[in-house]
Amino acid sequence: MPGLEDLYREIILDHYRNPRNRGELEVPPAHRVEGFNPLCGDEIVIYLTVDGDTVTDIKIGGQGCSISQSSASMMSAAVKGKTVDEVRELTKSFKSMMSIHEHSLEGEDEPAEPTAESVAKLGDLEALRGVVKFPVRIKCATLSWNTLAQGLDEALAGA
Amino acid sequence: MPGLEDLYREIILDHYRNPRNRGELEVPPAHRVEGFNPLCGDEIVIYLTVDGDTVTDIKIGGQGCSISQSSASMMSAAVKGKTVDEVRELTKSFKSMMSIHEHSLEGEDEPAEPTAESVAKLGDLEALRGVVKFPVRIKCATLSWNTLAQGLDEALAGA
Amino acid sequence: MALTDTPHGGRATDADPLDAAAIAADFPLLGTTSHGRRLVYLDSAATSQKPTAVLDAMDRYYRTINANVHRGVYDIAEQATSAMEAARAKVGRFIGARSTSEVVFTKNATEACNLVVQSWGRANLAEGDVVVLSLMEHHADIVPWHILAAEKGLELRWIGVTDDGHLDLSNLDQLLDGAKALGVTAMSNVLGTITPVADLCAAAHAAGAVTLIDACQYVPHNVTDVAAWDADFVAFSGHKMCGPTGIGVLWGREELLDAMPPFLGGGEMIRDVRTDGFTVNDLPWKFEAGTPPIAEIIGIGAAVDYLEGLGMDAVRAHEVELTTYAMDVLGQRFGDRLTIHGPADPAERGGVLSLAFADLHPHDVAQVLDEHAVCVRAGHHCAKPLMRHLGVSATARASVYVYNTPADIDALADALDATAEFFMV
Amino acid sequence: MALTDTPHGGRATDADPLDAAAIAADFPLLGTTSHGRRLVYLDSAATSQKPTAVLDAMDRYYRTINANVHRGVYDIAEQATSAMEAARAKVGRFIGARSTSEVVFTKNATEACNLVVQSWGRANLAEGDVVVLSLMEHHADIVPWHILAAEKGLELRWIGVTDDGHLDLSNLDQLLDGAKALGVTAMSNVLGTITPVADLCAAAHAAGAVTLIDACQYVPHNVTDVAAWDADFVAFSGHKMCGPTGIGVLWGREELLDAMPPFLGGGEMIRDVRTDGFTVNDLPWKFEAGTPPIAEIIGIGAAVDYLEGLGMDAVRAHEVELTTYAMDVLGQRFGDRLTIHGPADPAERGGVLSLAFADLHPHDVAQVLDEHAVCVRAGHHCAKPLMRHLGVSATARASVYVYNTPADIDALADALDATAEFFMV
Ligand SMILES: Cc1ncc(COP(=O)(O)O)c(C=O)c1O
Ligand SMILES: Cc1ncc(COP(=O)(O)O)c(C=O)c1O
Repeated sequence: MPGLEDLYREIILDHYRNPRNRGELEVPPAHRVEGFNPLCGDEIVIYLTVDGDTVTDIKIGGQGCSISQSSASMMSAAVKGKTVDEVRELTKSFKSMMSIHEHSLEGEDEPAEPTAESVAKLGDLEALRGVVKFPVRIKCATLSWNTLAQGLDEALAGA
Repeated sequence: MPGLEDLYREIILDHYRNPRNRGELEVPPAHRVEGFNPLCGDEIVIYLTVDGDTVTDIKIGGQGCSISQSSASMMSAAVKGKTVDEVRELTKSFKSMMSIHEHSLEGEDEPAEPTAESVAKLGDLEALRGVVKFPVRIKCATLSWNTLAQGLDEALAGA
Repeated sequence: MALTDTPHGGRATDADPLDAAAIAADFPLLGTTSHGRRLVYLDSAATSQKPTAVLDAMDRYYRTINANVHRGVYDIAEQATSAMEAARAKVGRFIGARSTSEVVFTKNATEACNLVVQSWGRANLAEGDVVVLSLMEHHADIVPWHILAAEKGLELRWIGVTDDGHLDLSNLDQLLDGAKALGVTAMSNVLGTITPVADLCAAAHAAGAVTLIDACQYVPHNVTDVAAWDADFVAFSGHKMCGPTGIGVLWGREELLDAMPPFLGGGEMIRDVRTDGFTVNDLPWKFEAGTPPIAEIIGIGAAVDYLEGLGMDAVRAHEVELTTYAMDVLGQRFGDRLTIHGPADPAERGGVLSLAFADLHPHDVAQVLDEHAVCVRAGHHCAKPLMRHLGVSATARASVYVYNTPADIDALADALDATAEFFMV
Repeated sequence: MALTDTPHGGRATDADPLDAAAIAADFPLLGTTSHGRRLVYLDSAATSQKPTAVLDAMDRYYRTINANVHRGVYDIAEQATSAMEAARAKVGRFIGARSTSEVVFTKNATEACNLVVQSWGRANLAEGDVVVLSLMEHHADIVPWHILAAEKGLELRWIGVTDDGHLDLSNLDQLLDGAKALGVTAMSNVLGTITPVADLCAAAHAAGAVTLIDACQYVPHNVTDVAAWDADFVAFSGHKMCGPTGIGVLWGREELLDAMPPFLGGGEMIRDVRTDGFTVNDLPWKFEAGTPPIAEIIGIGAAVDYLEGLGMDAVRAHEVELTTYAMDVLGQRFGDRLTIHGPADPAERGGVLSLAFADLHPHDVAQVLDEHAVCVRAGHHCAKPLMRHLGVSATARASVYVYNTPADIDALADALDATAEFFMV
């Protein structure tokens, strides 16, 4: 039986208590996107500046539990300065770590274990691996990533 | 456990094989009314002539099981020539014999046993008493009576 | 027909891969008596009996993990949620769905049909638009369209039925010309007719019409593949496939479901609610308002497990065998006095036998059959347009499933003999 | 408060007429463990646990009289039909209905609300018409109105909430002025607030508005009398009152139900169907399309029997006692670190305690509580407008029922202590 320590790693609580990149950006030039966890009420607001093919700035608002907040904080630190392609790659690695299979009934046995290489790229985010053992909390951890993906699509479409 | 003989009395099968007052009446002066048993598909058509306060003629059409057909046949014989008030009284006695409580939750213990007097008035119809032990068939037995009641209301309202 | 390995061993044969007598032991009700005789259940087209495995799965939910789903972080709520979503995946795989997003749980097949008509139909149909239905349809695939037709001014066109009990497709192109939707059954609950669903879907799509397939009688008895059909919407019920009451399924093509407005509003189906409006949740929850029938979803999942254990190919082979036997026996014993509506070839139909016996009313026949502990259904079977087409107000319908044996058919024949004797016909 | 005779004897007291510890033995799940400890279930506002009597009643149906209703003349079909209709009468009497015609079974309370909005609302409301709701409403009594409002162009007005957790009725007459409908909860699932339903109905009727009462949280915990309320529609669910999932109830005033167009179309709800239209069946079946949730209806009937065995006055008295105890204990042990939303007086509320603890997020609180086998729900409780009003995104909600004891409250308090320790707050 997984214990609370698997979920609430020290680094997670640190990001929760001291969130990185908290705040707002001026819109425009930044793009603003909102996300909701329909189950628990968590809300996130992401401000995103995409310059050329690079995420040059990001700020996070909204409220939520320690998992959603720390995940957003770690995400903001991880993607800032990265290219859009790198961010998308990272998103994929993160979701794969979260065992997200996108409801498919065909390829259920496909999504392979994340490679050592992709895990390495996750850095601090790897601390969230324990969330997988608490299925209800997976949505907390992925809220910011899904919202980011939507924001990127919108920002690029608007550009 | 009630047996088939309680349901299919000789007199019932007789009315089924030799239905009384089968046919149609010219509309107008007669009034035509249709009834359906939504469960089993039985259909009845009643043609009704009401002259002053008397049911002077009645004819029966439609198709149905032995219970619904014999009940309609007996009913036609019982009400022909009776006043509207007498027909309504008879309808009440018959339904009371069928334990119809009109869905009321308040007076559930009220509908007293039908009196000897009211049963006496039922005559042949008394043969249908056995139907009560076959709850699903009660609707077969009462279809013609409910349709008659509706027809009387319509005929009188139209007059 | 392929031989499958049945867990029941014993009396399966080349022609009939199921050992129905052994299977019957899995169904508690089939061990009971009625009027002092062994109960013979021949009304599975109305609702099937339930195996112990299904009842136990629901009981286990209530006794060990009963909690509301999608909401609690505590252990039993998490277990209830994953049990429910695992059942969704099972049901999806059972019918060839590509994704659980396409599997919407409703309270019965009727609600599933109404969902399509009210959500897709109200959003996509306008005055004068044509919807094609068949005369074989169950009321569940007629009345919702009537309601919308009255609201919108739609035109309903009807595919007829041939004398040998098939859909009359001779004028299909004409009927579909300009049509926006086709609602058609995959198997008639009165005639047993199995319809050419893939062809119908192809013709409908060629005409630009969306298809709603009523698979209530098909899914419990056949291998179903919604992708091979190329259908748009498919509706069926749990209670006819060894599952509990209170659960139905709407499978829908994801692009269509995605574009549709919500049906019922409330909890579960929302992403956000404000005083001035709301946004909808992802599929499939967008169409599942309120606390879902959790135990029932787990129950239909267990029913799928049970049926897959038997093998749907084997289920079909068994029913063809038994239907052949029944048509032979009844034909031999009653000759002209008995008519079986629908296709004469068991390969073209399911095990639903709508009988006309002598001049007796089906209600009276069923009553005497009951006295002999043989359960058949008498009535219009919620298919009144078909009844009118057949020129009858009702039929006495005997229908078989995995647990029925030739002995059950013999009991039916004996009871019909007794019926003839009782009414002296 | 009247002392009732409980069949459980033992530790009932003057103040608390129920012996909850003995009652808990009727509920199989409450004898289980979680994370190695006795499971403490404090989420009955989401769904209640089910007593053996209810599970057995459903099992008995499936094992001995499983058959489709209203259609078969054979014995078990007849028994199934009368068991189902007897349950309808029980439920009707339980809430003070005058007639079974007024008791419509739905799949849950949410469907009941949608039925009213889609059938009564669509037929009776037009552009610019006003519907009054309260900020305390559950999404089930909001989203259906949003859907119709968007379709028709209705105006929604909102009854506010006071700082002490009551409805703000100071401007009620203004809000109701010209209103056609009032949708309001009888008891908040977040604040526990019991609202003055009879007064609200009187005010609504004086203004010419029809009332829909969401009694989901009220019926399971109080003596309900729809006639004394003088309500027009009342909705509630089986699964919150010791009954199964998959069953809800809409009670409606007969004249209104009679005049309303049908909601879902299909079998059961029709009198006749032709290719060119249909006519509807009598109440209540007019609103029950398709095979009903038969086992679930029998289950809610058994739940009513169970609750009446305890006595609803006693149930209420027990919950007031336990709520008082909980508010005292939590107040003493956590002081300012803990806020309980809603009315401070247990007499004005039900046993629903929405907690804000230190600065911790409710999700995190509930996670640690789970580790201590204490089941509470964290989230917006399908009441997002109320959450926004309270200025929070979620609460941790502990809710009690007939089987909860002071020991359960102590376990909650201990687990909260452990939570504070874990997060070092
Ligand atoms: C106050 C209130 N109204 C409505 C509902 C909806 O009930 P259901 O989900 O059973 O439809 C609930 C419970 O979820 C509730 O607490
Ligand atoms: C062909 C067909 N369609 C639809 C239905 C409706 O199913 P349900 O009553 O479970 O909604 C039935 C069964 O009653 C059926 O046989």
